[in-house]
Amino acid sequence: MSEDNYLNAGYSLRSWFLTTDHKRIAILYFASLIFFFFIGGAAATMIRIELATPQADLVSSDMYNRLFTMHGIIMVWFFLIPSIPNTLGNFIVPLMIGARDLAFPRLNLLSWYLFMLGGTVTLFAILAGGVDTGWTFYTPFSTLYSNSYVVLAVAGVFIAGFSSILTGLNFIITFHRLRAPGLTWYRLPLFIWSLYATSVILVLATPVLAMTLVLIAVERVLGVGIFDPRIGGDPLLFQHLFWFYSHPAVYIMILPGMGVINELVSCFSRKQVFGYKFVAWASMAIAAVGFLVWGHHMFVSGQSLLASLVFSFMSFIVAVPSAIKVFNWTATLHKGSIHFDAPMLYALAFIGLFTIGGLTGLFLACLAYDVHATDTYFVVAHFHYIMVGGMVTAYFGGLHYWWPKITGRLYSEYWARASAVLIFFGFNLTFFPQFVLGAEGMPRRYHVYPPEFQVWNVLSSGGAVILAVAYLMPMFYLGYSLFFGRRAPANPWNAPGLEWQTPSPPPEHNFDTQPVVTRPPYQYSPDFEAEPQNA
Amino acid sequence: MTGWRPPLALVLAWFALLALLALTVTLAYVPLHAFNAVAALTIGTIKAAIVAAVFMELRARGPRTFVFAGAGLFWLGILLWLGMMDFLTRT
Amino acid sequence: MPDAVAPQFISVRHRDETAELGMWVFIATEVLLFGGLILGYLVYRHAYPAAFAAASRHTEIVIGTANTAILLTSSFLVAWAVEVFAAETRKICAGLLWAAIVLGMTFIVLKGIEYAGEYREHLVPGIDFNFKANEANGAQLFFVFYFVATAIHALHMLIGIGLLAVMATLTWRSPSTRHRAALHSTALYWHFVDLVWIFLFALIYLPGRSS
Amino acid sequence: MWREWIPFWHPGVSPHGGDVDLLFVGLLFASALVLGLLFFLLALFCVRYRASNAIDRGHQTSKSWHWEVSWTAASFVCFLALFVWGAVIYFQIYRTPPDELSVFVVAKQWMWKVQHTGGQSEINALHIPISRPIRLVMASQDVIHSFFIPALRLKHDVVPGRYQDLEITAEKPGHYHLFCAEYCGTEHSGMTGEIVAMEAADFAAWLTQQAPSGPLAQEGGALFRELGCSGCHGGGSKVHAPPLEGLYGKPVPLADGSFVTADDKYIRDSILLPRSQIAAGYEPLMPSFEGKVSEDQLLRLVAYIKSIGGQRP
Repeated sequence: MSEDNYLNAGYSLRSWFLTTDHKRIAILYFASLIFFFFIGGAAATMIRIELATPQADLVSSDMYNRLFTMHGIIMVWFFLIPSIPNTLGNFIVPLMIGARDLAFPRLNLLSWYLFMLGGTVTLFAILAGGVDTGWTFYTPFSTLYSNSYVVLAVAGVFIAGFSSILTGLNFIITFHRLRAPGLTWYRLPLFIWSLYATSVILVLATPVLAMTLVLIAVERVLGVGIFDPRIGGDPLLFQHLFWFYSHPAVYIMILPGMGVINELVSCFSRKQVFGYKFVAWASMAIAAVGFLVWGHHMFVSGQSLLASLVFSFMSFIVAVPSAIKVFNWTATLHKGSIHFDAPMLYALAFIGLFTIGGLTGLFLACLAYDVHATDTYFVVAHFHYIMVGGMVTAYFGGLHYWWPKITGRLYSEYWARASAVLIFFGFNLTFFPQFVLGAEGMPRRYHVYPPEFQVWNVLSSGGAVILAVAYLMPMFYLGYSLFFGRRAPANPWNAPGLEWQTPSPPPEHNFDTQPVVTRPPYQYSPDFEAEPQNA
Repeated sequence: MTGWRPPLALVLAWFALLALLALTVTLAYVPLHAFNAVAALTIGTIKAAIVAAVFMELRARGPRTFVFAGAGLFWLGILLWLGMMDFLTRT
Repeated sequence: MPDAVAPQFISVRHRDETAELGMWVFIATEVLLFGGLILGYLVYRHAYPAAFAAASRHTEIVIGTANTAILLTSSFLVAWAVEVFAAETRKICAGLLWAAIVLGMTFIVLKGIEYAGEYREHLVPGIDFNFKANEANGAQLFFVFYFVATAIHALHMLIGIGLLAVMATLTWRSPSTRHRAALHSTALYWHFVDLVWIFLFALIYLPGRSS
Repeated sequence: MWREWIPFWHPGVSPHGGDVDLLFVGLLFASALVLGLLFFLLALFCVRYRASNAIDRGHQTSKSWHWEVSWTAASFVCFLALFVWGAVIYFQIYRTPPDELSVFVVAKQWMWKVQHTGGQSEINALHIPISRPIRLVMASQDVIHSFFIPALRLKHDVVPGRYQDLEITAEKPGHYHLFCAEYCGTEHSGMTGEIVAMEAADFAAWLTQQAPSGPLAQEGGALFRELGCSGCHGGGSKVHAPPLEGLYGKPVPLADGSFVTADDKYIRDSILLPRSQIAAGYEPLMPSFEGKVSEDQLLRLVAYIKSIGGQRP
């Protein structure tokens, strides 16, 4: 494999840090995200160790508050939101739609620099002494009472927000303008549809967060602001503005995962995705209706009862398209020819965990039960099932699926399957007990807790150890494969997608000849045995 | 040196905008109670529509640009509608 | 001048239309950026109508109106410049852009004068604020909104002025089709800044004038 | 420890606790059904259609309106039912409390201060008689807190800048957890307490054992004079200020022609923001007491004005 590809196109630092090649930018994002994932993961580990006993023994309360804030901020804005869109998306999108690059390659690079700048500022805030507001920055605590580096952290998130906006903008324009000849909307892979929906949210929700963060900074710096209850300001206004972004942001964190699962389920059942149009439009419906549900975070906050009623109703509505997707994935398996390769194991784990996360979401959408469950571990467990059980699992699945394309190497199937299974068990052991804790009434963000909750906390902490090991494993076998893995063929899964029709790793210019699309996506032949092609 | 004159549509739009500005300031001093706010925002919307249609050339663009321009406004509507709903219906 | 198109595009037209569409998406983002502030304004105007009217009467309507007229005119000039963008009229085009920039700077200067006046009248929350006691709270909320909104708008103005200056210089030197697309996007941005001001003007300066 | 560890289940002890528990069981049941069906199908398909199994895979369908419409409709109907169920109970939980036995709760970093109308005060504890609705009037002195009693399946945020009414009833005597559920700073997890629900007789005995510094209203009366309120609002004052006797609970005509009921919130607002709602026929002369009175003192003043509510002016 001596041919030219994007990896050997240049070895200088300049060729990486000033690149406008979407594939290299994806790699830059990938490396940065691993770094942030480990910081966030380290904080999570400390939290779980501390919670193994009811008393405070490892860290002080101030430190504990800083840990969970750091865990939240890093994981949400510096891992989950950019995870699939900016690594797998950046790499695969132009290949999938037969384009030479994204529409605005320099904007893409700028987006990475903004991301890193935001990350650096946030890390600086953490190193300087930390932030203790929780990732939600609720006023008036964050503006008038917290003695920590709120403005700095807010600035970091603000900058990273613009990185998100630029990515979303770039994707939307790319999907509209750069599709290969013949690639009509309904011939697009569902991964593209889900990224389109994600981008809509990125572009339309993030600016509201940006403004809200500015208002926090203003209030903190001036000592007076529009959320200040002392001058008649309403702290609930902050919550409305914050959740207008942050609830749709939850869909930013799951839609790309759903998109990956479509690709995996289809490939490893060697079948078209069942109900393509329904799945495609379900993504768009989630993006749209997802904007109408934010008030379900505020059922006990004192917002008007009518508002609670409307938001609860909308929250149930938004669950419908998610249910449609789950049913369609299951139906895709029917009469398939199912291969249990590592990516498929991740996909199956995703379906299970996402469904549990989704169903427990209904508990929280349900007004009367939410009064009991909100701000308890029930919520913590619920969103970890969606974001970690869902998004991170999908991320790993997609990473394994496209690993041969990205690196040109094959990883160890044995270890990959082992880690998939271990992640599934470790995850459930960590987070299922938290549902019980929440139903029992243990509030979240508690550093010390009544002793009767200990049993479940110990289980959860034990699971966290397994989960941590399971998340470390891919580091080793994927890292090993980079240097010693077998060379990957262009199309190891014998998949019909455009990204597989170019060598692995792809050349700098993606395709030697402009591909032309003549048929719908997911036209799989039953087997992995490749027909002789590219010979 | 041909064609340096501004198109008539631009000039008309400009005059219309300045006229509307004068109108809205005048109306602000006429006691109309609740309708002062309505008048101010209606005239503001008309001015915005003129800027969008003529200066931003939206009238010469296809449906896709309309959708993109409209999406921002539509979501702004969601934010204001559901956001205000709470504050208007508190007991 | 040969006009190389980046490899992801098929043609000049493809590239230019894509750039314009990108600017529209960016404008949609910007609408929501100001949207958050406007929600805050509406909520508090609903809660403290009298205080908002009183606070609004303390703003400088003469400067506000003049600034609106200035901005509308500069928008008109930029739209005109887009229409006459061509090699043979490049100097006229650049001149129009410079005129728009001068108007933009005038806007900023007037805004500064207004800020100074408000500082003298003790209307700056957090630094020096003093208002009739029974309406102080609502008025303070109004002025927090006022300063944040106008400052962010002014920041957009400064960015716009910078972009226009770059475009004016480029147009003066050698207009090409690439510059036409860039000018078009810049103009869209400038008009958007104008649009935002139209609404800020109605929300900030007009309420409470008749009572 | 007063509460033995029982796996998973502590029944709710409030009147609606049973409803919430039933709702929870209903949700669990529905979820289990869906999850069971899904896992069964996943397992079935995975085994039956594994690649190595030579089985008839003919007549594949890639889409079916029939199926799509049915499961969309089915999910929708189920969700709608759950929505209505949850909403009905929610309105019971948060119904506006009748003017029952009132207890004042002030939340501040990081404690719950409780004031009974008789003047008895507690910190991080709340004694209540069972089977009797108690109206809590809650206020926060600093940040947002959340009053959470898991055993009553009840929670409400306490937002600074306003009073929050909440009705609680415990039906069984016992000690129950009180948590702060909204993150409020360093000692958030230390902002816990206990709810002690007692038989009515025990509660009465408990009240008498406490050494009240004086009934709340009486302390409020003292404050009323101390702060100079009586100088204007007292009888025989030269200043033209509205008399407060007989005010509580009555509609007050305002200068702008509207009416407002003189409830806790109105009195609180009138002390802090006196000129926001001017009573008809009076000059807006009263200075604001914002920053001059604490939430504790406000509660006492409100209690005092309430106590003179029955008197004729």
